[in-house]
Amino acid sequence: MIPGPDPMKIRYFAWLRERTGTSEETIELPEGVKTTGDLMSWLAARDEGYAFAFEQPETIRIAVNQEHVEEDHVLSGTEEVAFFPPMTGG
Amino acid sequence: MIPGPDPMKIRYFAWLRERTGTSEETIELPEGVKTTGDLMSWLAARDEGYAFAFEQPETIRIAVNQEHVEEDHVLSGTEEVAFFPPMTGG
Amino acid sequence: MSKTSTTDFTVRVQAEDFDVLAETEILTKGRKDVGAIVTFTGLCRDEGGALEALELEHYPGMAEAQISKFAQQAVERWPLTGLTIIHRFGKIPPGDNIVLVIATSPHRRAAFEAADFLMDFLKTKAPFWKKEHLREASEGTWVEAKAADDADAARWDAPKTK
Amino acid sequence: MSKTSTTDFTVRVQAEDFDVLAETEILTKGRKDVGAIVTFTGLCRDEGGALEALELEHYPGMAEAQISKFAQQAVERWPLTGLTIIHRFGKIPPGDNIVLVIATSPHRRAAFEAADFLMDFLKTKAPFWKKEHLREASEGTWVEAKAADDADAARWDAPKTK
Repeated sequence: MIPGPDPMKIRYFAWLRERTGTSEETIELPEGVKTTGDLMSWLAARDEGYAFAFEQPETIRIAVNQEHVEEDHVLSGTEEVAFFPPMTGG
Repeated sequence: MIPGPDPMKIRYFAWLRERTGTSEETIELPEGVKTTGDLMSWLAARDEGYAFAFEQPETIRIAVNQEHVEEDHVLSGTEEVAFFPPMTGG
Repeated sequence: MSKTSTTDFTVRVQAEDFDVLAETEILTKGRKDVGAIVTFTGLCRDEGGALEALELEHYPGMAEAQISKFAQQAVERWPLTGLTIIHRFGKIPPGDNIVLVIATSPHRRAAFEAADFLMDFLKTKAPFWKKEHLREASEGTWVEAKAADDADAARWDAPKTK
Repeated sequence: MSKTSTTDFTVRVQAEDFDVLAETEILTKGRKDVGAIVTFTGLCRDEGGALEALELEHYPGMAEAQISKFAQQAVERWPLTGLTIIHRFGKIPPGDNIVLVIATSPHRRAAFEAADFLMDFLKTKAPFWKKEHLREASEGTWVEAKAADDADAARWDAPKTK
């Protein structure tokens, strides 16, 4: 038996959460999606809210398993990916 | 009547106070003493304790009327002059 | 001293307020090797009366992990005797505390630099987001990141060795 | 705002201890325009158990005047909402407070830089002298000024305009 892809949790914060209407969801990595950049393109194609959230992917920060990564980061083995705007703590 | 020189207070701090054995004294500006540097030379010639206090005049900080000055500062009109080592506050 | 381990630090991400005095005493009580204490407290400003509250969203887990990463860098980079970092989340009214950094050290420059460094990194790299709720607006507005804050954080980059 | 006057500041030179919390509250109570509080507290270290006490001598009158001069420079250079500087004199045992600087501002960099600037100038330009009394020695020793402290103070020199 060929194992299916592992489920991956996606989290959205701040205006990405508001625009997607989602704080977290679990998906199986879709065919053809290799990197965090691919995943943003795939999510943007889902519906209007997601398209709005990801309309400027270059402004979005990404964390994989709670570590900052770039959009060429390869997703295989990822348990949790998060998308959020530039941080404004402190 | 020709007025005499105004009295001037001299203050000594830290090891200058200890070496001169004096925390403050009032003198009349001696003949030939024009600058703070001249005054240090004049004081150094007084006795052994003063000689020890002023043996390295370049390390001594000077204040005139409670403002930092250099050793070429002209003393006329000075009410208070103070000699002390480099400061170590804070 | 042949101590090889670095100083412990405390990191907390919490909704509740913090007590600067109590946190300071934890770092200094009973010790006589602390020459300098620097505390930074960040508070919510009312922006000339316009602001009703700030709402602070965070990424639970990653927030603690990121702050701990910077704290570890700080205790490796400066000779600290203690370090505490507390960052609040939730709705915070003007005048209330948001963030606390306390750095203690035998030496003043180490305490200043460590606290300054941590604040720059909290501003730009810790997963927190501020939303401003104004008195005159029904919708809140997300605060935009400032290029000046990125520039501040870049001050601490070590010269590259390769 | 068309404010032309600079912020008031408090300078005290005293034998008694100070209360960091009470001094901080004086600068923040009832205000909602303070975004950042930086406090620096300088304490007497015991130098690995060797030190019995520090004795701090000062030049009364000039000490207050010099500190006030630097405080005035700080409120002109940075947008502060409050500034308090307290420096103790007399015999101070290990673990006790020596000096306090509190700078408050809408902005964190202003508060950090003002406090840092003031400490550098207190170290090198305010007329205070420290004598160390060691447990094992009958005579005290005057602490020597450090070149590193002069270098720290020189960081704040404005580029010359002529």
